[in-house]
Amino acid sequence: MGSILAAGLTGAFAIRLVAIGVSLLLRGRPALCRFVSLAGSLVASAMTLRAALHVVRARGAVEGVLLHHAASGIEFGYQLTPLSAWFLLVLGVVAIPVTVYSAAYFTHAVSPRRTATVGMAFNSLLGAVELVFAAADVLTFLFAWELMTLATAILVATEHQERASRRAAYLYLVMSHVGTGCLVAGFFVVSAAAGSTSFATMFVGNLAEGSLRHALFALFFVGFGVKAGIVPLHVWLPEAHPAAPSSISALMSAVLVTAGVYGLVRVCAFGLGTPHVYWALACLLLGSVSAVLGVLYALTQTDIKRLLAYSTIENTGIIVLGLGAGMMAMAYGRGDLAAVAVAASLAHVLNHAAFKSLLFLGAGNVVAATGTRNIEELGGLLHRMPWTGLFFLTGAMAISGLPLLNGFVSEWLTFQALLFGFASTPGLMRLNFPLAGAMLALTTALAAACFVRAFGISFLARPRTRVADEAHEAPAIMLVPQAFLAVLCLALGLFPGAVLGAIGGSVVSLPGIQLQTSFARNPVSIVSGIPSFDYVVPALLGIAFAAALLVSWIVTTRQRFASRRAPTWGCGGELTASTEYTATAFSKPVMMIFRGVYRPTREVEALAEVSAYFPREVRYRARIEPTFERYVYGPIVRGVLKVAAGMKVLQAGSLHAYLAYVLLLTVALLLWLGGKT
Amino acid sequence: MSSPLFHAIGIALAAIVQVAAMLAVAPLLKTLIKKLKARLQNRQGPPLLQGYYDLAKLLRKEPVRSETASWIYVAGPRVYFAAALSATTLVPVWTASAPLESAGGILLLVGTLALGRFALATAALDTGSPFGGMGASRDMTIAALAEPALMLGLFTSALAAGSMNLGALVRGLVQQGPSYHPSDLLAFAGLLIIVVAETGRIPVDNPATHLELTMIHEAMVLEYAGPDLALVEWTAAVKELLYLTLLVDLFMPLGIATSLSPAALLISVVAWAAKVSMLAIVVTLIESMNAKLRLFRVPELVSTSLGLAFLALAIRFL
Amino acid sequence: MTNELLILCAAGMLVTAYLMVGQKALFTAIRLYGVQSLLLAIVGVTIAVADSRLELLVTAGLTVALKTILIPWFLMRVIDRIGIHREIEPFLNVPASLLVCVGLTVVGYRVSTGFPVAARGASHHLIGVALSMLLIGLFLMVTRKKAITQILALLTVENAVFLVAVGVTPGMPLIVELGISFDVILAVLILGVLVHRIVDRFESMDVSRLSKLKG
Amino acid sequence: MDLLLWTLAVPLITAAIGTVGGLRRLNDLILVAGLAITFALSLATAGQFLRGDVPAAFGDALRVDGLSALVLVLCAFVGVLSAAYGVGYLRRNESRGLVTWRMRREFYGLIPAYVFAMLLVATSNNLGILWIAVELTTLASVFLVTFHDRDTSLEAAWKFLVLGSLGLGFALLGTVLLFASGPSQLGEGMQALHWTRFIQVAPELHPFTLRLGVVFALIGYGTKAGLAPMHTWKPDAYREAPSPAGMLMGVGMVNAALYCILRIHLISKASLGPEFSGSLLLTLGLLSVLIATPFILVQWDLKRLLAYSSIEHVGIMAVGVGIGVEAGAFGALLHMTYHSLAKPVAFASAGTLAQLHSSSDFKRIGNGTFSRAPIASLLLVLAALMITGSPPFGMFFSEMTILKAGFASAHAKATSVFLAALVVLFCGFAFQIGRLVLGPSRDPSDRRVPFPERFDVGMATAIVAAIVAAVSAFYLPGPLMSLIRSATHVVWGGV
Repeated sequence: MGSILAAGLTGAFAIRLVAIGVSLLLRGRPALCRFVSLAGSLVASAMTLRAALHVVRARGAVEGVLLHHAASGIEFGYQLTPLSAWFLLVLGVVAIPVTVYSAAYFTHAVSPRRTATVGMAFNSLLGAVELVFAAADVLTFLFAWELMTLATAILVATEHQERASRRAAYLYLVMSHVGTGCLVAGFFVVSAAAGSTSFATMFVGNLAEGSLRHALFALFFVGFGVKAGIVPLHVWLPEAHPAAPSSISALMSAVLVTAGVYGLVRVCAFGLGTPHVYWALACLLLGSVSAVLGVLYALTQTDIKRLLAYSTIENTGIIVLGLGAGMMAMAYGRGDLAAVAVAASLAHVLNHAAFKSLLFLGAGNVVAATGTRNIEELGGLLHRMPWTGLFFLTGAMAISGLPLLNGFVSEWLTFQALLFGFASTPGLMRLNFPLAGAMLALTTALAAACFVRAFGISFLARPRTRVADEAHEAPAIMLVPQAFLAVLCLALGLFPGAVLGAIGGSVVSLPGIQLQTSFARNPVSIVSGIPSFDYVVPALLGIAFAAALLVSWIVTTRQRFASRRAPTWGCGGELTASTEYTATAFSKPVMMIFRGVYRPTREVEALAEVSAYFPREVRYRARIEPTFERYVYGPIVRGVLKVAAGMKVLQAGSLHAYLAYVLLLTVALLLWLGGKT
Repeated sequence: MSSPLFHAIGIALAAIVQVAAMLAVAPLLKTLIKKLKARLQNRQGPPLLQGYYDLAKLLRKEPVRSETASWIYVAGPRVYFAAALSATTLVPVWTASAPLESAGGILLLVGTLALGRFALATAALDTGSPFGGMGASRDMTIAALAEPALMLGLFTSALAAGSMNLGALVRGLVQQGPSYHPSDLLAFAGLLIIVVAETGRIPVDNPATHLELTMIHEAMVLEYAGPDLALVEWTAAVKELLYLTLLVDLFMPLGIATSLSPAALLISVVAWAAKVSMLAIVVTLIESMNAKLRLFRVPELVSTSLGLAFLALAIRFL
Repeated sequence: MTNELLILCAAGMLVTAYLMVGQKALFTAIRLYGVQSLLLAIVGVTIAVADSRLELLVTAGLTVALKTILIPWFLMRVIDRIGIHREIEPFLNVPASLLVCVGLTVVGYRVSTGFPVAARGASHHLIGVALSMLLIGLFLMVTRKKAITQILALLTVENAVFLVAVGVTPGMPLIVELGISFDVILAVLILGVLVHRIVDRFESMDVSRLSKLKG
Repeated sequence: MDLLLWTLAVPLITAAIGTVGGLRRLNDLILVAGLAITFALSLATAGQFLRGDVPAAFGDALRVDGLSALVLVLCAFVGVLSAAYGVGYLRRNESRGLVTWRMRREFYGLIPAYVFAMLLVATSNNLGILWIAVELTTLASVFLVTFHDRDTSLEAAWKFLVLGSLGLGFALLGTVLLFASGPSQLGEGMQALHWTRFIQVAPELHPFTLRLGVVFALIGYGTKAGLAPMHTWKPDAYREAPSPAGMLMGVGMVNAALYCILRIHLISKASLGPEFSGSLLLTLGLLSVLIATPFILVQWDLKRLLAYSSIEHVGIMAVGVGIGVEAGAFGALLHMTYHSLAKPVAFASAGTLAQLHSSSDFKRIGNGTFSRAPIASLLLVLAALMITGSPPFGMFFSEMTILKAGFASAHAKATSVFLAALVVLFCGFAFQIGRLVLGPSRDPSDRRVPFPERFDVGMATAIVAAIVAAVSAFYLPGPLMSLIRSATHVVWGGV
């Protein structure tokens, strides 16, 4: 079986390569080229998914060699551990619908000239991420990691005429490259200590001591954190996501960010021996900060894709939060409790992938139909795009962590993890958990507010612009993938046991984890570590809910009249689209309450003819300060460039200076040599 | 006929009875508070059955809906209603076990209530009336601010009792007997503030007003009329009753029936009525002795309760 | 007797180098270079006679022919054609320059102490002188602005190298020496050509003006 | 006559014919054919070496071991490319009437002469011959720098020649001192300066003299290789020289100079152990990478950018050798190979862009060249990816090998500095190439209309080079790989 799977995996990569080649040859004929690359990608994803599924079920690793780079003697080895299989599974579940969606979406989102390029990058991105998850050794990993970065950069820069997307691509490249630098250093230091570059022998346990160990953790945390989008390493994310075509944004959120998380789990949490308490604290802290800041920023965005991007940061935060709880438990030698926490973050990885890609695809439909990403220009789309609306609503409810949908499950587990952390850790340290819990609660509630706003403003009430008024529903081929994802969100919410069972397998494969009781007695229920403490059966509530819904229907429909339609009451005045509540207004209270975070700057100008009390129009501009860009990255970049510019005096064109360098070097070396020895 | 089926039927019956009872009592509580308040202001106040009259009337009225609205507008109140009802089945009221406690505990309860809020807020945006938006925005904001404090407060009791499942929790508290631990008081105070906020009472919201600038919950449902409005009002009442019951369960569970004997049940019902009406009086007193806060002062209030909850946790477990 | 002569010549070469540093008139500088090369040749001859290595005579002859006659003559012609006769103010004034040169000499001698005391006790003096001359020549290139002076300085460096080659080693293979000499003369010719072009273009021989290419 | 001698003779003959001049097309043909034959012969020579016998001439004054064979083949390869590309380059200039009779003769004469000098360097086993050959490369390239006969090219040439001659003076002193470190052991006549002889008697050489010699030789040949701080002539020369010549300087000359440095390093290694010259190489290499970084970040000229990148790559190879582990040496030679395959693409594409816009100044070229010269821009992007060591291209592997070796070696700290520099370098390159290639095409109001991109010999050469480089990333021919191995054996295992 293993060999067949190996063939499957190798085949998948082969197919991608062929697809790339053929699509490049067919660049002259966009339609055909698009078809080839996407079909190839679809098949490849399916094959990888199958392999992953097998490993998850069989709970045994599959490994082999993809390719031997003769010139450098480097071997590309792969190893499907249960953990990597889980991430591959997530990847496959998202990649397949997104690919199908792209088949229709690219026709208008990507100009024919660029089809070949985008197709190539699309395949390389997916292939690279698959390889990242499957890599068995450092060099394979770094190869795939770099390739992944480049492919994404190309996709982000597709519309390189716009300054924004050029900037986004560059920012992304630079940040991820710095991250990669950290990874290279970390990996090679560890591999030097281990005397081998294969993960299997490198990450068995504690290979470093004292401050070096902390330094290694820091290196890896930064390296993977950049990709995962942990605050304050997140700045590239909200720039890059909107710049790319929507289906690509879906992949970036669901897959690229996940790659970072994979690294965090594989190396930071379980690769460097028993995690140190401070590491766990760092994860808890930065996790909750990312969650809260992410959702707060999301709440004020009017560009729907930026909004979704920020909410990705939020969800990464939640994932890292769970991981941090797990590491804390590990640090105190409670492998059983760590299991819950890690399972929580792994579950959230899947759930986030599902609903975030669903939402991005929905956003894609909207952008395709209206040509704008600004929700202030939308409205009333539900009448025009009923299906898109329904699916987007499903996604919105899922991401808000409402029961019966999948978001709730993983957040429930995360809460459990935090409570256990509180119960299991001694002393003051334990107080971090309830704080983190409070942050998580705040995050969830704010997320609900954020997505009420996102859905309500763009899909409900009257259209605010002509484009919104003339919007049309997307074609079936774009809707079907969303339908699939929406059903997936519901299924994962109603049958959490099934998923948690699978995760259990991946979790126990991690070093130091003991899983006492399985998470699930049956497909519909989840039990946290100690059954008596808490369990949940969403489906049961679902039944009650359905019954109650029936009651409400009965109560209200036994009536003598049919419902009458009337215009909305406008205090005697007449209501137009312009009097509707705007997104900006909706988030105003939050903006005011958290002004310490936003540091908003507002300007209001009233244009009046007669008197200031009867303004003809009032212009309102509000922008929030890009804190990190301004206070963290700006100075760094300016500093580097300043130094670089300063260095220019070395090459000021004076031959005499150049000769002086040689003189100085010579004298220096002669002095170094000294005289009699 | 197999025993699991019996079991299922038993659960269903229990749930139905409890839900029905809560539905029946909720309007009374609402009017009771109104009446008490009126008395404190030396007014006559409405008759005790006013709540029922209102509901009956509204239910019989012709449903008028906005032209711009979509199905969301219709679904909103119903989901709100259904969520609250299914939430009630998770809470023990007269017996020391909730009918549907096998479905989940505190987190599920909070989640379910959030589901209802989400639905109503979304629906409020559907008419295109600025009031709806304003109400939705404010309601979601306040809920978001209240959430952490609510969770922390609940965690304190849950960790004390060693279970997040309300049924098990109450049983635990009952057999532990009354613990006069100071943390209980703090947690209670914290949660009380949250309940006030969640049920839209002064000083956070004013259920009586219809002034544009002060409305929160009212603004959100301003467009609703007839049966739709009836559902909303009724649900609000049930939610209020639910929150008070929750406080009762967590902090004064004494007297709740641990067996199904008629005597125990009787005592438990009476005790519950007494405790709930006592809480109602407290709420009324708060409402009559305070003025409504400005929206941007609410965070201060809520953070106070957050602080209380955290303090409770700290002194309880350190 | 031989040693004294060698050391004397070497010292003489060093002195010429110093004088070059102190010198501003181009003609004199060129003559100094000629003298220096002559001294180098004498060193060669002395050694040739002392331990009867006749191929060194060839080298010496070559040196005289090229460096004391041909190259100076060529440079003179260049100057005449251009008609510039004085070095402009260097980057560092003469006293300071001389001070630096003393320092460089110290460095050179310090290094030379590391050498084995060979059969001829003079060798480490020769090395010391050679290294000092090399550094001084380089220093001259750094401070002087006229193209010609830079060429002279370069040639001084060359002389220093040859001093080592002749005085310290028992003679490099002849072909190599010929090749080297040939290359040197070629280099000087090309440098001369470039100087011409530069002067045609910039109406000046001031190298410090050649600073358009930055960054 | 011997195969090796033919390899050297053919370019010389080509040069002779070229200088005489004649019909334009005939000259083109002769140039390309001559260098193609040279490449073929170099391959044959390498093959001869791989079959086990050691090609040599003039009593081992010329001798081909693994290292020589590798450098020989690489230099000859670049020779062909630059000839073929150069023909196209010259034609483009002719079509604008920019080419004088003088230029053509210089071009047809000097390019093969330059190649000849490099091959001589690569094959010489005698330190004296080595020095002469290096001097020849300098003399051959001076007039290529002044090719366009601008003020700036004069300036560049002057700096190039003065620094170069100084460096050669140093190198000569170094050679003399090496010889002086053990005249009695080395003996008389030509053999005395044979590298092989040095290795044989290495243990008996006088350490201090040797040290001094090594220092001077490294400074001297380092000047030619462009190791910091002797690198200063490079940007000027690269900018002024015509792109085909730039190609030769930036790849062939770099390899040749590194060859000299390695030979010296090996002598010192055999006699004094690896630390002495190793640490020197490490320091200078690191310095070069660090110096190149800021100038790439804030560069204003495309060709200068390439110059700094070649400084960087020399630094990388020096570091690879300097860290003193076998893997490092291997990485360095692998890097040399991939660099020689990839850099020509960069020079060709950059040269084309510069030619189309009649300037290599970023401001003059402007943004969005993709819309104006898609092929050249694409090639430039590919080349940039290759020379920044991005996967899936070859230098990723070589750089990773070096880094891995470095972190495993005793110089982990130095390696981490090196790594940091590489990261910044990538960012700099990404920025410069990005701003050049991407973006909206220049506004029609701009009067300096660039020439249209046409498909010609030069373009074809560039494309072929790119394909070769790309394929080589995953498939190097077996013989070439065994050349790299035996070169590693030379650099690590001595003779």
